[in-house]
Amino acid sequence: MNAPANPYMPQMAKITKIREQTSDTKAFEFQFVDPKVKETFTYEPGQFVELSVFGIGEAPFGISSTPTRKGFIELGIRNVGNLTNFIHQMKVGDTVGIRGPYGKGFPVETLKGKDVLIVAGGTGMFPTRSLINYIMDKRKDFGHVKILCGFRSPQELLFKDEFDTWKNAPNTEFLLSVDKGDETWKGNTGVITTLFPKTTVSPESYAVIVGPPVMYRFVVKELLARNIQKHRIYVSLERKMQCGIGKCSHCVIGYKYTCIHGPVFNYWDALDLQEAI
Amino acid sequence: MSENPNQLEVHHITRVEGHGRIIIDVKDRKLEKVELNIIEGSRLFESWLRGRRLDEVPHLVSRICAICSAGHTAAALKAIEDASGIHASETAVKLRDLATMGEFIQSHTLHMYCLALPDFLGFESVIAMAGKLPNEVKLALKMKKLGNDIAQVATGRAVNQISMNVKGFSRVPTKEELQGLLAKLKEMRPFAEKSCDIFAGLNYPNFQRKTEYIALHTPKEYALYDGKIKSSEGWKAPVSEWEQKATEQVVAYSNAKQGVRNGHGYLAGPLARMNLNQKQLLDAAKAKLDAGPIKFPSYNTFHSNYARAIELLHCFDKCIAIIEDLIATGAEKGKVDYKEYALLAKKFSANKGYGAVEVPRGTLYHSYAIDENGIVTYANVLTPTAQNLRNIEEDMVAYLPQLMDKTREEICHAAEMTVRAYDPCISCATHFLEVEFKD
Amino acid sequence: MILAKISKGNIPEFLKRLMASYEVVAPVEKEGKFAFSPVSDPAKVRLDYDTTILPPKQFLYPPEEKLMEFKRDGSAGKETIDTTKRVLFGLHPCDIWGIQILDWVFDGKFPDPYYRARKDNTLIVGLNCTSPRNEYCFCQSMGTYTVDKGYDIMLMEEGDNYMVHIKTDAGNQVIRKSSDLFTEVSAEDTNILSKDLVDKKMKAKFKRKLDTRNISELLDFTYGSPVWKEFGDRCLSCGACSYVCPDCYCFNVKDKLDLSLQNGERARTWDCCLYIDFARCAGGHNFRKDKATRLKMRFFHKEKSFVDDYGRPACVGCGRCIKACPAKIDLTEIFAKLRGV
Amino acid sequence: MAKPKVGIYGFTGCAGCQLEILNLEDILLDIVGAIDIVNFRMAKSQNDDVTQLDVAVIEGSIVTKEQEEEIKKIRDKTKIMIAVGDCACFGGVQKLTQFQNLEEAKKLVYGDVQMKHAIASPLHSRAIDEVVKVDAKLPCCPMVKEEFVEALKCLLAGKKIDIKPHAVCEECRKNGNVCFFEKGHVCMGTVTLAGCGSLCPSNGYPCEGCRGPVEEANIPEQVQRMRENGLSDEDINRKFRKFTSGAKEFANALEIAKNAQATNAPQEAKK
Repeated sequence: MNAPANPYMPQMAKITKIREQTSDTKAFEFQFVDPKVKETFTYEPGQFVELSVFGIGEAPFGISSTPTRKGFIELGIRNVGNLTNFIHQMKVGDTVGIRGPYGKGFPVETLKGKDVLIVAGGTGMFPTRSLINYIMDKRKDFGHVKILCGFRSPQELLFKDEFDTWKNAPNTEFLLSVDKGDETWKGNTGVITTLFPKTTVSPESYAVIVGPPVMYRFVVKELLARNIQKHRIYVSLERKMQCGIGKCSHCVIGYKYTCIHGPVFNYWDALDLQEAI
Repeated sequence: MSENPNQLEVHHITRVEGHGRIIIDVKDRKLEKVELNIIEGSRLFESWLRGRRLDEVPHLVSRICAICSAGHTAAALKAIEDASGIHASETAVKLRDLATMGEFIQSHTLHMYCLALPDFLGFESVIAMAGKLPNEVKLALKMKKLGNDIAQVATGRAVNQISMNVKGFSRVPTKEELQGLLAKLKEMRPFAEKSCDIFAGLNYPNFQRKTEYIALHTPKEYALYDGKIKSSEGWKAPVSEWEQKATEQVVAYSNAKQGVRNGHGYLAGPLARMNLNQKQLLDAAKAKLDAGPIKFPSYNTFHSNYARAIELLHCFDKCIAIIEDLIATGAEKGKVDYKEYALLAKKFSANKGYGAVEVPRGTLYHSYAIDENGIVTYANVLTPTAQNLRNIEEDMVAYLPQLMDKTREEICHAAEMTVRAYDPCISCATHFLEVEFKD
Repeated sequence: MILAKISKGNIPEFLKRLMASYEVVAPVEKEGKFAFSPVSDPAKVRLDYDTTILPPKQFLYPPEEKLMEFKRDGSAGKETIDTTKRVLFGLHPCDIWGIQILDWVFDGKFPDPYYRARKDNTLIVGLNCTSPRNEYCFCQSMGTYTVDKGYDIMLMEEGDNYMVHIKTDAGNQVIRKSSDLFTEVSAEDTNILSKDLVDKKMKAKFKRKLDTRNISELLDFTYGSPVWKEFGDRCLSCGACSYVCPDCYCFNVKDKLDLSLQNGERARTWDCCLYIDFARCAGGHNFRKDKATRLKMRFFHKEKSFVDDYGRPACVGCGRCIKACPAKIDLTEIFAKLRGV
Repeated sequence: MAKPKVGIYGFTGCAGCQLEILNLEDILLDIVGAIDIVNFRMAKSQNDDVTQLDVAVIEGSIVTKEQEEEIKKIRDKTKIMIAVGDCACFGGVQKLTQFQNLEEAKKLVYGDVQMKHAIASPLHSRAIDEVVKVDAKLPCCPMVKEEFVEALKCLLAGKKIDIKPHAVCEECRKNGNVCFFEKGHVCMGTVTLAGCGSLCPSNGYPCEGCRGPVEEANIPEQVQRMRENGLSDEDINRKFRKFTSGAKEFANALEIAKNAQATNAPQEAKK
């Protein structure tokens, strides 16, 4: 959708698949009704769309599918409010409105040929999955890839059916932790930073961090301790992006619009935003 | 219905405003006793009004009753201005008059079509009636809305007035707004006329009981906004004497401020006004009355409904006259800047004042005393429903024995209909009044 | 023709002719103050106004605006665009500047079709200022005392006449249609005008000032200043400053349904970054919980973000926010305190 | 989909909120079509006290023992309970007795007659949520009928009722009114929840606070402004304690201002 006449008008899309993830999270696959849009819609990993249910409202969601796989987009949606509650009750075949993609995604061109460290906490998995699968589909274009994932509990793992694929991919390391395990849990237990001692991170790596607000500070500390320079760290920030196109101002952090200057920020730039992290 | 086979009880009187209960004692198909219990909680207005500043009073007392909030505001304003020596401009008085007329139109239409007519035509409610008589119901709703629109344009809000204040109005209607009302009034007027015919043709119960009828009266016009107190017993009194006239027998009855005179109830409201003031009706209403089958004075309480229809037409023509006058002379003169009634630090001479207006259900009396800082030291309000309560009971005592061969449901329905004929405004009555007949 | 002259006495007739083909919005008196309002009676127009309660932005970006109508049957929404032909008459230079700044925001990478359609259908008639209009103006500090573009016609007061600078073809056309009301400008007029322009500018005396040098940097340095809490404690979070600002444009979007629940509309309404729920998310997390942070945010956005992105603050020095604040918060005072003066 | 079952109840108040429902003349028949009104004593004769309710709309405050029992019964059979108007949301003007000696107040009005349905001592008029759980509140005196319709539509559509936590100033400014503070008067709009459309200021009268305090109302600043405008403590209390004296922020405004001053004073001294 290149610069449509009216950027506020959503394109209609149908739900084509729903995958339950956790008790309050589902991944929805959508296909645009207009065949032309379906064919031409493309995006970068890390970008987001605005999803509408007419009469209920509109909200931003990071795209969790990869643009390397065409014909549909997938959004991970956690049931936290009015709109998401409504979407959670929808079924395959129901129609929603989607507009976008918006914002700056992960710097895939910069990452090409580099070692990449991806740190994803909780629903931070949604946009990072897009990047992970993008790299998987273009595996040769990237160096060593290390994926660190953290979730609150074994019940809250997202996209766990894909973990094996990632683990088994060439030149890829996949580490997983939960804050609190249970009797069935055999993996690592503890906050995401407890994974750092279990691996080595090259100072030449580029890092991508996405997770809840509290996570950034601790993860960044680990990275800086491993001599990764600030400008090689990327974070994706979540705010209340309402219009998605740099006007309504709900997502402004410091003095930048998350929706057009982000949501993916270079850590060096994000530092300057004072209230960002 | 109660457990006692001899006692019929209407738990909640419906299609009235507020909560009331009727208890009818019957023994061997003979009526022993009728009680009208008011079960609405009290609000003690007259207690906490003490200590308020006088310019706050109109807004506070408008909350006594939503249906006649403009009437309460007007009566309070008159009493306060009487006490404080503040004078409202002529235009402000016209606007107040207009606001209360709007209230008459909305209240009478609501009562006639939504609360009373379903009784006469055998419907459970106006909602049920809407299925069979959609056009009449739609027109009635439109007429009710017009009444609200008039009050809203005149005072900022149909329920609980805003701009109607001491000395004048904080906002006055624009010429365009007034012209808009005028057009609507003229458009709806045929239905107001038709309403007279509809309510002339209803099958009213044949029930006659003469009582004392009391209303405001002035030879100049059909008294609604202003006048002296007049009784069908022949006496007249200025409004400043209302506290003596209206509450004479209170102590003997041990019921606070119930409308009792010389040991019997009296009637206030449309029937009283029609019986006393029909000569002053505007031409069209008078002509309708002359041509119709029902004549006044009438001693049939149920004819109150017809009286309302005639008053409705009168109010239409009165509104049209006021609005045409306001358009010609300008409403602007009724406006008073807020600082003129934000009476901070202003000095008054301590005084007591009285005000009365006719509201849809009868004469409404207010009185206040203020101190030199304009702080209320005494407040007293008498609403028409309170005045009518005794008379309602007496009506039931006289009427229900005729029906003792009917079913319990029919008796109860008749009792409820009798109460409804007064269009009682129970929350209105309860701000100061607690009626206790029997446990 | 780029210059013309009209006598003050001819202005009502000019307005009347404009009304034939446009909705004319001009300053009128309201409770002793002034407001831009659609007018039908030229006699009501008050070109001697000081400033208006609300800026003219409401006619390009209304407080509440329908974006689209929709049905809930899976069909696409239908956009609703207002193309009323309108004249904004008698705008002071600061307000014309204000509109230009709004243009930057609403155009950009994703042009806003609602704003654009209104703007394209609006003719702007300016009215120059020759001295501060009231005690709140500080437009000299903001460089918005004069304006060189963003209008179609500029009226410049000169004795009993207005010298008329015709900036655009659209402006030229409306003047040509009423050419009998305008006269040619003499060499003497242009002489007076060019002298006066400079002269009056120099004469203007502004008591209220805002030092804008390095304002973006200043905010970086004073991020942790106690000044923010001092003023934040006073802030009532009422939003008055934003709504009266020519350059505040935050909005909120809301869907409304009719009683059938089958049809509805999506509308946007003005919003304000000082409200407690402005940065509160669906999950309940609030990125700016306390008043001081929100107040600071407002100035960061207007005086830093805009300087970095567009080279100047989103403030035109009209002084409306100072006048409107019930807590008497004055931004010139805040910035003076931040600078420690 | 079955029509939701709705009951409309009035407790102690002026019946203005129920009347406002009847004042929705233009859409009244549509509303009646969209919902199943099983109980509405003010408008209907046949009222059902048994059916389980999807929505109960409550007007008026709880004053008597009987009412307390009745509201509990209604709560038990209701999924969503909405309090409408200031009486239901805050206890109403009748809550003003809280600043008086209740027994003396009763005596003043009724004399020595013992009233069966008088305000139950020692309690004063109570808001509905002082007695039972309330799911949503639509304050204002009377309730704003447009807001009521919006709330009804939200419930029908399965949406949360969304009342923005903004001050009346929001609407007042949008309406282009001249601020009362600018004119040298005091207005309660700065600390009062918006939603009425700034009805009073738009009609030339300062806001009287009838929608109750806005979230995190800046009471100390408001009190300060009132003092600067020449209001005495009595005047200030009269402004705060009017239609929503049931709200703690308004009932205790002077105290809140005093406490804030006390907390700020040591900081001032340090500077």
